[in-house]
Amino acid sequence: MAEITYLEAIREALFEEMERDANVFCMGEDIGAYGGAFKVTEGLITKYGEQRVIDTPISEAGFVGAAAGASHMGMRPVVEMQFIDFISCAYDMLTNYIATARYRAFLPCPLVIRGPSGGYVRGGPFHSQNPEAAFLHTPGLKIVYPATASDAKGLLKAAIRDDDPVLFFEHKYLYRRIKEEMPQGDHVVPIGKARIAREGTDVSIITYAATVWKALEAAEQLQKEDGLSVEVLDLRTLLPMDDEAIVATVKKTNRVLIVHEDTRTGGVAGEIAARINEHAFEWLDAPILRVTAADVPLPFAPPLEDYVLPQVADIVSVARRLAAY
Amino acid sequence: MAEITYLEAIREALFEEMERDANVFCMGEDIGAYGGAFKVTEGLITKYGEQRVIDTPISEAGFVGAAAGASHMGMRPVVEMQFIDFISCAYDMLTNYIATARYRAFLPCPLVIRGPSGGYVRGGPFHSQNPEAAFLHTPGLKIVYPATASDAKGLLKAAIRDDDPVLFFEHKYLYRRIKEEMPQGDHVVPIGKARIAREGTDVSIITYAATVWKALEAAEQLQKEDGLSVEVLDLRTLLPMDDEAIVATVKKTNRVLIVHEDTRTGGVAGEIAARINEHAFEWLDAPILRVTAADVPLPFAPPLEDYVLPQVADIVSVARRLAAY
Amino acid sequence: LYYWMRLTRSLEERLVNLYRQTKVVGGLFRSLGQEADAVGSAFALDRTSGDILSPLIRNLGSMLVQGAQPLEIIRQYMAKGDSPTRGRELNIHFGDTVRGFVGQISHLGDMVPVMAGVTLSFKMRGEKRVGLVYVGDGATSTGAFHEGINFAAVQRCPLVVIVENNGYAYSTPNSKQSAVKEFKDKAMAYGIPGIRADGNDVLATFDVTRDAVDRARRGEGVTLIELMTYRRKGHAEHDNQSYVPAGEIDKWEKQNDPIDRYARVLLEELQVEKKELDAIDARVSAEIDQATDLAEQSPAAEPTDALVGVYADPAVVEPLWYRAGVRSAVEKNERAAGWGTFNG
Amino acid sequence: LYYWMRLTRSLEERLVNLYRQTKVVGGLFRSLGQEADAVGSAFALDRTSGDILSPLIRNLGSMLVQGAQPLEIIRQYMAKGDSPTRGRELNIHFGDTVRGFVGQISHLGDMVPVMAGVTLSFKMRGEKRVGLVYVGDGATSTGAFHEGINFAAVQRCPLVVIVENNGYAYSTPNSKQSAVKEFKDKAMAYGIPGIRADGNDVLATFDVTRDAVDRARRGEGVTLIELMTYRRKGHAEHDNQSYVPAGEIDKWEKQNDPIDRYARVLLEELQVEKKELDAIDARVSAEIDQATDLAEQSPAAEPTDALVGVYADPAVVEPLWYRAGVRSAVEKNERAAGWGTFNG
Ligand SMILES: Cc1ncc(C[n+]2csc(CCOP(=O)(O)OP(=O)(O)O)c2C)c(N)n1
Ligand SMILES: Cc1ncc(C[n+]2csc(CCOP(=O)(O)OP(=O)(O)O)c2C)c(N)n1
Ligand SMILES: [Mg+2]
Ligand SMILES: [Mg+2]
Repeated sequence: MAEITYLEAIREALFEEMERDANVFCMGEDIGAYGGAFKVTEGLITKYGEQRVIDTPISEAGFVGAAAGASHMGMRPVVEMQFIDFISCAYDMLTNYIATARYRAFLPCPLVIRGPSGGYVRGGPFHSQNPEAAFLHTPGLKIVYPATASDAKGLLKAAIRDDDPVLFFEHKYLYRRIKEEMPQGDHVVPIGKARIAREGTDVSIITYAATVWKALEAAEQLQKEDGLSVEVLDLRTLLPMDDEAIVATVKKTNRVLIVHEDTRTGGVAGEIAARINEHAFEWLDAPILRVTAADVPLPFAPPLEDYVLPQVADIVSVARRLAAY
Repeated sequence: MAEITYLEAIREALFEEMERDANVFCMGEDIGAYGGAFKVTEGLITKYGEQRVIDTPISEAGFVGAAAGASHMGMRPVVEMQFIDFISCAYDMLTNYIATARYRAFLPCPLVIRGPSGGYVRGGPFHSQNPEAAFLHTPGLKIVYPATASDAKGLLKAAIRDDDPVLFFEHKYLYRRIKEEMPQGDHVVPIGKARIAREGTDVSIITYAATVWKALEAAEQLQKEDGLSVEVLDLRTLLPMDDEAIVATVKKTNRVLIVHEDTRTGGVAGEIAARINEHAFEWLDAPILRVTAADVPLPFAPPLEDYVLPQVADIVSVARRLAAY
Repeated sequence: LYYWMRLTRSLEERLVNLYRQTKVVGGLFRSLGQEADAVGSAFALDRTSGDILSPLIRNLGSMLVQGAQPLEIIRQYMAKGDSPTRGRELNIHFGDTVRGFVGQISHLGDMVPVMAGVTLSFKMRGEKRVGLVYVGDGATSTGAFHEGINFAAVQRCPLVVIVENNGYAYSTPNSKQSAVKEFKDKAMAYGIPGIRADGNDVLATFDVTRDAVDRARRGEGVTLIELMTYRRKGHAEHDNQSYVPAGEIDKWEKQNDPIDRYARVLLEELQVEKKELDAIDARVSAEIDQATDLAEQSPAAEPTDALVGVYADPAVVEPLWYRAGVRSAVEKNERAAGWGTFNG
Repeated sequence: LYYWMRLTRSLEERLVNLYRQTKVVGGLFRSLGQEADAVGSAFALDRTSGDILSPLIRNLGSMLVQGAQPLEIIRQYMAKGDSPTRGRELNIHFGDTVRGFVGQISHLGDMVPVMAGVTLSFKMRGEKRVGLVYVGDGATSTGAFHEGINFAAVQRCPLVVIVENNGYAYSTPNSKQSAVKEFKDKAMAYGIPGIRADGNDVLATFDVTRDAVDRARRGEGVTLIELMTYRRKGHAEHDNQSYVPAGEIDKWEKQNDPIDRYARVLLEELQVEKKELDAIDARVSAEIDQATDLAEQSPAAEPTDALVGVYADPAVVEPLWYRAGVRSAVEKNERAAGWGTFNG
């Protein structure tokens, strides 16, 4: 089979799931005839028609709420945010209505919210956001943020089949930058399981999404220049978090660097650090360190964006310090 | 001077600030003639009139946005959420518009969003929330959550005078439960400074809001029953966080317990744990532990709510383990 | 209809008693004077077609019509372990899509998009079912109301939107809520019909709703109905209504009580005999007495049940590691914090 | 008026050139065919009274009228360090309350509540100033639009709301955005006047806006104006408009270009001489040439400036501890990710 991009992998998952289950349908702005701002849903409407590929008004709370209502009735809506930044408009609906529906009212809510996320693309403060931390403390939601094309496909299929509401963040920097051959057959990747992206013994880098690639690049450089063996753990799912995988890598290397693209304060790294403390403190030979974005709204101009976001050089330099600790 | 409650202290701050500065005005649902759901704004309209004490439609995004607009023009709006749970409806406005206004457009945004927060009052899932973690990762906002009546007054006055947007969370469990004499004169407590609520040498409890009182109760019990000397640090401001005070208590006791009422995963404790790791890892003689709510929407029935929220007994038992580590 | 209205009122009166005995946990919300709008509109749905409504806090009557039981209601208000939400949610915040009502959340307006989606699914599947969603005058100001009704209008969902205009949102009069004279005009913003009717006339309410329901069932889309009524009690029991002009409540009570009005119609126009109504009243009383007795015997909620059912998978959240067992720090019949009357 | 319209169009054309030379960072948004609605409406404000408007992405013309300089615009698009936002924000997302325009954010609808508040402050202080906020047909579907306009209507804020009906929201035609026939009817939901006018007729646009502005200044509250126009280019430069029916764009270009129309009025009705218009065109060209030259010489943004001004206090965010110095990983003139045409 030919290699396909991260974006094509997502599209493939949509086609396969719509084919498999007549209850699956898509909603979002400009996803029909236009195929979506990034063309992820291109071709869906031709195959499945306007009934199952719905162009919505500009009403994120409205159509996310509608997805919830439809999902109570047994449908499986897949909702696109044109940019994930606009998910903030549906914040109430997601955290109050959807996340609690099963718990407080025994209403099933199998839906997926997906959309282009993340920076490194000169999108400016409102087209580059990483919203995972805003939802991490909402029990009832699941959060997925894949880094590879096959994970994107397999996890989206899992998300659509999942009986709980899943936020599925797609990194737009990766959309067309990475390619991979898809596994044969019905490729489903389980939600809640991390993946070792690179094995190593000296330092662990725990990360997810685009910074997995930055970490891999740094690991390569550290191997070459310092002879350091760096393990890279790609979380893939942020909620629920794979404690087992985290603890395993900590016990193996005893040195942890957490990398994320989101701003530092209140980012996901904090939660990971707390869990490592609780579960594997005795195995730590050095402080858990973080490489993250600086605590500012993400600026637009290339020199500014590059300065604010984590870069390979940052990872290399902090990993070196950790190894030397 | 007579002792006044936490709620009265907040009211006093509003009166004093409206008196001091004609640009200060209040907005919110039912805050005028009715005096607000909890009567915090009682009497304000009689003194300052409908122009400066505005009853709004049920439109949290609308009037929070309006507060932003007015604040650009030099006003200093103080906005009440009837319950802080409804702040989620203004999430986009707060995180995207308000938090970034100064950075991206050099627009001053001196406003305060305040409202009754927190549980322990049989409020159920939508009248008990602790929203601090949802905003902690938004640079541009400040977050205050006082535990005492004098801090409530002094910090609210500071928040109103602050040139940045401040989220001011009031714990409704404390509204009428605690009393205190107010310091004389123009009592202003600086934003960004923690407070040692109790000195101690064996274990540090880092917390804020209602759980400060739970921690103090636990400390008392540990002193009596175990002879343990527990230090309680009341953060008061969550953003910016007082790293200095946190590091100081860690260096003093070498054992840290973080307590918060919010759900565990993605709560503020994670950020604190990460910072301690970065700044004071070598001083830790035991893992940083957390006592928090369980990861569920807060249920309503007393046995359920009590089971989910952190209780004194939890703090005592975890602190004991820490001390024995 | 008379039965449902009477049941609504008497059940709420019983709840007031229980509230005064501090057996109710949380606030108590009344629909006194609004029973006709709730009951009449819900009655216009077809319970054999699988129609679904989404009630608000003043729609106890609508839920009863759809099959909610007094026993369930009382258990909910008493936060019992065998209440429909097993103690997770308050008062009438519960639902059952089989009987045809959805559990609301507190955030006003949110149920409009949700019901847009419920009815979208009817349309997508070609089912001849209809949805009905209630909002208050106050809730029309929410963004969720706007986005939901607009979405439903564009999609021509089989949805009826009822704006219960009871004059107030908590203490806020309509004049501070909106500059419109009639809320029915809000329909104009969505290209759908807007109709106003007397919500204290149960038959008029039924008629106008039935027309809109039929229209929806025929695939002709959304209708907005404004029902004129009046909230004779405060927002909740603790609210003393000091903001209401003197005499206003009295006037509505004396001249425009929906049950009185319907009883008069029954007795004077439809030749129903007084004793038939008395018999209904007696039946209602007996049902409520029985429900109360049962509810009082219901067990409290089970603490560890708090960990069940946040997700389909995992079905149970792991307990916090430091929790040896189950603690019960609750005193029996502890009075919960009344909002605004909190005296902790 | 002719000058502003011409300036808008020519400036955008220059930006297209720069975009093709990959000197523009990010997307490029055009208002081709909509210059009259932007310019005519902004012109109705009083720049000596401190009136303020809030532009959207197609309101370059409105900003120019309020005093935004071509040099600022070009620097913004090139993400220069001396651009009005010093490289923090894209394209025309910048403001200056002194000259009278506010910096927008991307989230549609949000500027409506903000402008409600700006104008509320005018009212509270007894200032005779007026605010004007633009929304697209698409943005009327947002909750923020609804909440903001309703709030302003209740408060009788001196605000004019202009709905620029250009037929599309990105690829979405009006029929999928709303079931209304005319967006002006949305005014009915707020108890305010709603007026429709020809947005490609700059004088009609000016007149209708001026009336609404006067009304606002007299303290009579909010007016909603729907301006009929047409977006002849795609949502942004990358959009190939495949969703537009054949011939539609052509028809608008040939029969309803706002600049052509106004030029004809000037030449035929107002006896302006052709050479006067040519002189304006020449002046516009010269201004743009000069601005381009200057902008090209502007420095790139300074990396550490990213840490300045998130808060009033602290004024500078501390740098990340592991950042030894400033790094510049950017290649010169790197083409930013075009949305939808991203070829990394
Ligand atoms: C989004 C939101 N904001 C605020 C509240 C608090 N609140 C609860 S009921 C209420 C008044 C509701 O008035 P209305 O919609 O007219 O309904 P009524 O009580 O009159 O039936 C308010 C403000 C809420 N529940 N949701
Ligand atoms: C809340 C929100 N959702 C989605 C978007 C993405 N988006 C940007 S422009 C646009 C279309 C806007 O259409 P319209 O309001 O008609 O303005 P026009 O571009 O036609 O002038 C969309 C959907 C956004 N900016 N904000
Ligand atoms: Mg009402
Ligand atoms: Mg448009």
